[in-house]
Amino acid sequence: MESLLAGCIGFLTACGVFLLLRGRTFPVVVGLTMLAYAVNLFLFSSGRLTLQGAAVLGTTEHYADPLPQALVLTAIVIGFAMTAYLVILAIRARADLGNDHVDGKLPGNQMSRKESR
Amino acid sequence: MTLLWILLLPLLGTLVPLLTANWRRSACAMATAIPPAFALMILLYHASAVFAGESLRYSLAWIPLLGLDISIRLDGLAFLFSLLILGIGLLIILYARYYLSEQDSMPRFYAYLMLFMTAMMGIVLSNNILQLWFFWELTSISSFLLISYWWHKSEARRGARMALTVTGAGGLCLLAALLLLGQVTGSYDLDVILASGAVIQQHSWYPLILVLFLLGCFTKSAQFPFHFWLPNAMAAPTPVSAYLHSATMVKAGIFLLARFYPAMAGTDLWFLLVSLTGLTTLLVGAYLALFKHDLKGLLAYSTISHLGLITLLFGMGTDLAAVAGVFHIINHATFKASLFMAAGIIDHESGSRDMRKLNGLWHFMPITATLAMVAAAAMAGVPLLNGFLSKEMFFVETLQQHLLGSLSWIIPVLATIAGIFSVAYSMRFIHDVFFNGKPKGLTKTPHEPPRYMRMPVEVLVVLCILVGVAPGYIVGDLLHAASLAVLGTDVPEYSLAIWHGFNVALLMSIVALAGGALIYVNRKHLFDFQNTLPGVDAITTFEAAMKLLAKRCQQIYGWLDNGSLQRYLVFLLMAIVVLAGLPLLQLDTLFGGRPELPVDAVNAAGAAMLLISAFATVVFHRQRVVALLMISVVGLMVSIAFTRFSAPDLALTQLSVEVVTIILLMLALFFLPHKTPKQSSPTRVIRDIGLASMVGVVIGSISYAIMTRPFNTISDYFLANSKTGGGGTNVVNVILVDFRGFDTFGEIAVLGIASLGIFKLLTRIPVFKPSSDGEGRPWALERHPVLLATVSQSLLPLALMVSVFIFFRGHNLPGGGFIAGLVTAVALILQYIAHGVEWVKSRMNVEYQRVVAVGLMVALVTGVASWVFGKPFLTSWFDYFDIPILGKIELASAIAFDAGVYITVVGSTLLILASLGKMTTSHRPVHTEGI
Amino acid sequence: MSHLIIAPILLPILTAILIMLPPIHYSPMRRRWVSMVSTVILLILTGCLLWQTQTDGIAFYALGNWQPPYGIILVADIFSVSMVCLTSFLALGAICYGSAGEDEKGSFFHPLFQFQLMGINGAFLTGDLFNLFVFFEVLLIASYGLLVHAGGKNKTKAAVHYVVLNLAGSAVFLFSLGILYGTLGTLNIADMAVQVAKLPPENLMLVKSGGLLLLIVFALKAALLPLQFWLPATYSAASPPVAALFAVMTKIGIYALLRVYTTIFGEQAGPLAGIASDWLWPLGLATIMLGAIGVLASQDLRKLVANLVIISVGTLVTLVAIENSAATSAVMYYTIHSTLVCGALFLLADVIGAQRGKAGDRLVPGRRMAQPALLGTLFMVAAVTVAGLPPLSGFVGKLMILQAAGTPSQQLLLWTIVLISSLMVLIGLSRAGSVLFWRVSGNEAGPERVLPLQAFALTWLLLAAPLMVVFAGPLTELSFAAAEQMRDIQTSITIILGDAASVGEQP
Amino acid sequence: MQNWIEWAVAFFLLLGGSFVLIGSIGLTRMPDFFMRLHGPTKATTLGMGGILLGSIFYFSLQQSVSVNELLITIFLLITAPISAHML
Amino acid sequence: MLNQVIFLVFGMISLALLLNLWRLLIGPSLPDRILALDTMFINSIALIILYGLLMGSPLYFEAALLIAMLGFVSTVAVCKFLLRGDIIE
Amino acid sequence: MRVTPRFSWLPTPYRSVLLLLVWLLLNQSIEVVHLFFGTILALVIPWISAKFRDPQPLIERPFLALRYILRVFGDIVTANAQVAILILGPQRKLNPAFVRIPLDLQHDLPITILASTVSMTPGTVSADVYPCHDTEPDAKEITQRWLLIHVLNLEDEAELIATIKSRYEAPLKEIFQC
Ligand code: NA
Ligand code: NA
Repeated sequence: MESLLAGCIGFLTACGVFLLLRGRTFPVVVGLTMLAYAVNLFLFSSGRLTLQGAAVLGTTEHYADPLPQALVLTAIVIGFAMTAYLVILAIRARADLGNDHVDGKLPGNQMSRKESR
Repeated sequence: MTLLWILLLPLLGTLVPLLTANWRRSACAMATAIPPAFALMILLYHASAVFAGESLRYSLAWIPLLGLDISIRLDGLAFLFSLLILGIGLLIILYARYYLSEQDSMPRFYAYLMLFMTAMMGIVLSNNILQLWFFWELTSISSFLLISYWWHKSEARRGARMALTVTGAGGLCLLAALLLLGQVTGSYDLDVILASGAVIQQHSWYPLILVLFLLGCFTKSAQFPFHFWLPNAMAAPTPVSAYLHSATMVKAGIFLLARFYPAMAGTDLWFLLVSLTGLTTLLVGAYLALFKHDLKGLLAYSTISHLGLITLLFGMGTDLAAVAGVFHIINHATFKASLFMAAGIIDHESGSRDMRKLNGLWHFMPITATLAMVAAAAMAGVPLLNGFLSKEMFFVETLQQHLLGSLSWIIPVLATIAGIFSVAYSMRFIHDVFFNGKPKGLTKTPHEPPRYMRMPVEVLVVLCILVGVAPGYIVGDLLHAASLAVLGTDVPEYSLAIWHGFNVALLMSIVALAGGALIYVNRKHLFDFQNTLPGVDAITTFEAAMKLLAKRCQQIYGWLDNGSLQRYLVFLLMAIVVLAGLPLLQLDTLFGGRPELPVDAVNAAGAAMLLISAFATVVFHRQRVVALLMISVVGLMVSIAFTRFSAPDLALTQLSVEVVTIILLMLALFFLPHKTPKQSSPTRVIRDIGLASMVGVVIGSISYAIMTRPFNTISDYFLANSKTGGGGTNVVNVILVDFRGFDTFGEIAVLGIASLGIFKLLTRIPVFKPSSDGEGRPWALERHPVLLATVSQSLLPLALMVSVFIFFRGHNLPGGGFIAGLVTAVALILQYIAHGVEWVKSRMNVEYQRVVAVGLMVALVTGVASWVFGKPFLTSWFDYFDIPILGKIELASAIAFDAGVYITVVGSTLLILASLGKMTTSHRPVHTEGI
Repeated sequence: MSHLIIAPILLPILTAILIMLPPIHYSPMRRRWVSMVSTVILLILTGCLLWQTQTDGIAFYALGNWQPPYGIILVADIFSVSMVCLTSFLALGAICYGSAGEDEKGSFFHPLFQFQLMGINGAFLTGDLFNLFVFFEVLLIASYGLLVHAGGKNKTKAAVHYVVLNLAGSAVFLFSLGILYGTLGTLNIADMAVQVAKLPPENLMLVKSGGLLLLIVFALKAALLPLQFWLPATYSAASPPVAALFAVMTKIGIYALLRVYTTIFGEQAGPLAGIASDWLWPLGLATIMLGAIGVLASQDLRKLVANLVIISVGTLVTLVAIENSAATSAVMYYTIHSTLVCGALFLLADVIGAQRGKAGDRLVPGRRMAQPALLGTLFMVAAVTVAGLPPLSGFVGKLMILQAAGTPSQQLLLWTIVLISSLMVLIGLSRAGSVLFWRVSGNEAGPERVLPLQAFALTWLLLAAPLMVVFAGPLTELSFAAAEQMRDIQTSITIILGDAASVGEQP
Repeated sequence: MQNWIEWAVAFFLLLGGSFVLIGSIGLTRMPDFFMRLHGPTKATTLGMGGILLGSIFYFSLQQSVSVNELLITIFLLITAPISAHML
Repeated sequence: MLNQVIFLVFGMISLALLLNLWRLLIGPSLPDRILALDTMFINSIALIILYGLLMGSPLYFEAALLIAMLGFVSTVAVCKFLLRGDIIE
Repeated sequence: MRVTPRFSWLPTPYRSVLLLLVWLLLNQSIEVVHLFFGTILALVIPWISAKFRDPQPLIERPFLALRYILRVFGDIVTANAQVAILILGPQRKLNPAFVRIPLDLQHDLPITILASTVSMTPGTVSADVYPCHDTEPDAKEITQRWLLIHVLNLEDEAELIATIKSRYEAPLKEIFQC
């Protein structure tokens, strides 16, 4: 199971990184979201995997490590706040700069066919 | 203590002109003169002691840890230089009063001048080499200010910057040298360093130290090849030149040579570097001086050559040479200062410094002319004037050195040649200006200067004569004391007689005088020859060099930073691969021995779905809506994974955040293109895939390595104390609101801040409303479908009920304020979606940022409340109460804190989503604060 | 235990909340004054805290009364508290400047500013690695908000880069947290130091990769080559008071580097001791050179100042790489000095630009200034300070740096780079100054004047330059004390975790 | 008695599972969009109902009677048609 | 006996989910994909309930409840986007 | 029909009952404490969210409503069986079609319930209710509204319409007295 999860984490990271390296704001947002999933799973897995061990006292005899869960919870919330900000920033950039490229200007070869608004 | 005042008075003097700025000019000048005058008096008061060979000290701790103390040492050398600095300084103050015109700001000038004087005094008086460097750099700065005094003139600006750059560079070298000296001798105290010459010269760093040290001296003293800044510094007002370039600044380097003579001198390297540099400078300066048509230019080059002379003397390394050097310092200061001032007078009264225009001024300003001629004669080394004496000593020394072994005879010959040229340019200064026919094309008719403007010149010229006639009486003690200070040991026998009998040195002088006359008479041919040579203008070269430097820097910078985010990210990701990857190579096995859990079909299916949907997200990333659907599947699978691995709280949170995120992105997509154009080149795509997979591999392997390693953690403590100490059975929630409540506190702060920032972003945004979606279909007409409207209304109370339930059970079972808050927020957002802004606003008109503030306040107050019980911030409290009918009920402060979380989450989420939603309506967010 | 330690975190957030609520929310004047007064109080409180720390030594504040290593703690040692003091000192200047009218150019200036203060102070004070992450996020999200204050294309463009890079950085931070927790089983920095000391060999390399990932995070915050590219655009685009406050943000990265690599990976860490230095040393030197090149390449004053910030970062990182007390104390003094002067320069660039009409702060001939004497003097002071020339604070910093160098080879390299770079800075600044102040076209000056609050802010920040020289003696002693304290890991661990905990024994 | 409940649980679970599956098959198999709409909207409701009943019985046999799964059914009954309708 | 049944049903639901994912991937139209996603949400409720059964703990009930409540909202949001582009107006 | 509630403090009695039921379901117990809080919430929450509720006809015949619900449940089961067969069976025999049903109901709530019911029951999915308030500027004057439904396998249109109107619409009119 561990290998499976590790593989998923690695793959999610890779996908996230690939999208992160795209030129437009929206794919970057998606990429960061994907990366956030990977990060959360990674951080979660640092407490090792436990089946049937929810950290609620009295429900089982061996508990999962509750601390990483709490950390991931915080991370999820913060990640949401950050993503939200980035999304709105992307809108603002599109409105201010006339395109949704991360550098605010379309690369040379694209200048000719500037996207219509 | 009085010693300190010698330094402090000029410092205070910098304030005087500023304070007396709106007094009458003379009054201001007078007031400015007072502090240095007092300083001079104090100095003279110590004269007897100094002449007796004592060296007075005063020291005061400043930065002991750096070995930088305020430490003063007044010995013969310091006394001599202080005398020059203060004495000539006073004359300059008087002179400048008349030189400066009405529109020049005199207070500013005097302030700079006094600052410079302070710096010079600091150098010559300091007994701590770091302090010495402190004042050394201060001279560079203050001279920059003085040279650029007429900043509206471009040559003044350039000259100043050039001087600053050259001397600044030198200063840095000097700093290095001094610090190394400090490390070698273990002290920055001058006494120690001068005492440990042997140690220094034996040390392996000596050559490095010496070179750096000499770079410092030579740049300051305009020694070849660093001489070029001095002539360009002549753009300064003449008083400045008279002060800086005769007596003080340029002498600082010489002073350093003299000061460190015991510590540094005496080695072959020293001889070689110092004397040869001096010799070259002597010749070059003397030769070039002759061809300058600008009076000050001529004086500048003559200064260079005389500085070379002194350097050469110190380079020879014999005690007598050193004495001669000290003596020439005095003489050069006097006649050169007077010459500069004379030149200034001529410039001031005739409106020109060009010797081709200036002719026959004898008829217009006889007195000034006489004074100038005497001084010039002294410069030329005419007998009965001070210049003659030191030059004689110089010639004698050149005859006695054996630096170049069998070729040592070259030096006296070259010295004589230099003497010839110096006679020649001195003659030119006299003849070409005061005689040689009538003035040509002067703007105004020359006349004598005001009485007191000439006085400084008179004083100095008288000194030249007196020293020349009766050296022993006038400067004997001073010279002796100074030489003693330089040599450290006892001073050799030397006589200051005017007549040493007929000897080779005298012959050399005669040759020089005769030859000089000869050359000057036939200067025509020489000038022609000189004009054939390509002339290099230092200033344009310098400016060009600076421009080139800037250009190169811009090229390098532009090449490094192309302003592309992708490149920056690539650097970041490569860093991850390298820094996290390299250690893995040294890890012999990933598997850490902890047995793996079995894989069952269902998990495999889940993993498969996760991977497929993730991959699909990448594949479809250009069709943005589809990508969105795909990634929400990823999110769903992740939360299912959380459920699978016993993290119900995480699953709940992930799910609810998921929904909010989708709504957010859907809202956002309306303002963004729905499709991403194909952009990246195949090579770029391949590179990215490569990088991405490398990062993925590294992260994946690390996570596997960690998961399969046994470990022990602090979590057992939380499991043990959750119920007893935190009053809750859901350990995760207890950690969030109690054990690590402070994290949650920060977390909700982040959420709140984000919502504020988003509101800020949305205010004054230029918006636009696409009339159709990506495919170009016109939008459906129906705004709010009936069914949705009705159902959403009946759903709201249910949702509220559920969120209350989730909130309260959070402490003991999965749930809590955050999730409850999101449920409430989503239910309310559903109302916006189903009925529109108008409808909701008419029913619930709240400013959500207030809600955020209230939520944070609740959390904050809950935390601070524990202070009342003398407990730290966020210390929790809980207890169980028996209420008659209802039974046992738990009350916990954590619940209040969680309420803060709940309110903040609701407020922030609504502020974010609603503000964005309102963009297309008449209720757009605007910056309404400044009511 | 004294609640003074947490005051620098709670006071700003309280202020922010109050400013968002009626009745203060309604009038700009109220918002300003509340913000300024609160910052003054903050300065006083941090001053008291510094005094207390200096007299009583290291103290920690266990939040929720959960003792370390289980609960989150704030640690007050001389270094961290001095940084907090520095922050509030700088903040006061920036807020006063902002209150001269800049703050009304957008929503929520003061709340965001106070939140940012909360984040910065928290990051300096916390003794828990995950809590450090949280406070990083607090100060980052606040900085995102502040960066776009007063709007404009450049701000938006810079913000996109800044935000995306930092989000990636946060991801890296979480990765490394996961690794460190998964191997050390704790989050408390002191406890991590203990655990690292008794680490089983098979986990060494994992911990190393985790520790080095942290390096990326902090290097990004500190703007260390090759992760510094975001800085010039961001800082030069930001609204002046914001840029001034940002001057301290890079220093947080430096502080974190110092804290983590001297405590967790200090001498006790055995094979992992000083894992970062091999990277920090060359990168730091390279950063200095790059900054110097940038200074000469800059076309406008803001960019130039931004590059000065980069130079200071490089210098500090290089010092961090030299692991001795002299270097650490140099870090402290130089941080204070460079932060304040760079902050002042950002503000100065604004007023200069305002008075030069449409030439702005670009290095081209421009309109005559209305107050050349005032601005010229201020610029001169700032330039001399930042160039490291006597008689202002820069030269003390430079002396400390040059004296801190470790081995002769290090010394040679460091001295060469530092001296060359300072020559380049001297050239760049003299060029900039002479163009800005002396190459004037036309005679009539514009109507713009320096407002009283702006003048106060500028003098407030620049006053530090002479004062730091006059009181250089005590200040250097303070920083040496701070350095000693920070490097004496065993003592701080004993204070935090009790006598039982020790980093001595190996498994 | 025990046994009886177990059988019931098994029955309901299987019923629900198969209906869920059928619904999804319909979603995959049907030729045009509106026909695909039928599968999920109904099959899933009953399928879910089945599974939820199963779980109700199961937990009732575990501990005290557990009926809160009914809530989910309620929600689904309210919401499922809307999504169908909106499309 | 019960466990086998549970695993059998697990299989069925996983299969159903995979079928939904398939529809989600092939589309063709956007509404198809949305429908598929909505169905996935509902099916995953079943999955979670089954987990609850398997682990014999009611802790996962809320997760299911939440999906039932909120999954619908996200579907509505996407539909609204499809219909009007502007979700909140 | 009646729109205004009987008691102002209890705007929606049936909803409150439902909420109390939900609370008890959530807590899975009928202890006093839960009853107590449940009642409070069941009274407070409707009162809070009352603003978010457009005036709708109130249920006049609760028992009729109960019967209606049971009937629908029955139909759902049968409907699922049929649809399952249709899905699994060969597809070319199917005859999908859209059908417009003229509505006697005018109010949103009943119409919604009807539409949902239709979606739940044999082979039909409600697709649209029109004309809607937005397309008609003066929404109040809408006299005749139509329900557009999609039928998976249509045999006799008229019969289908008749069934729906008699089997579902009529009882609804009864329940809401409109
Ligand atoms: Na919470
Ligand atoms: Na909208």
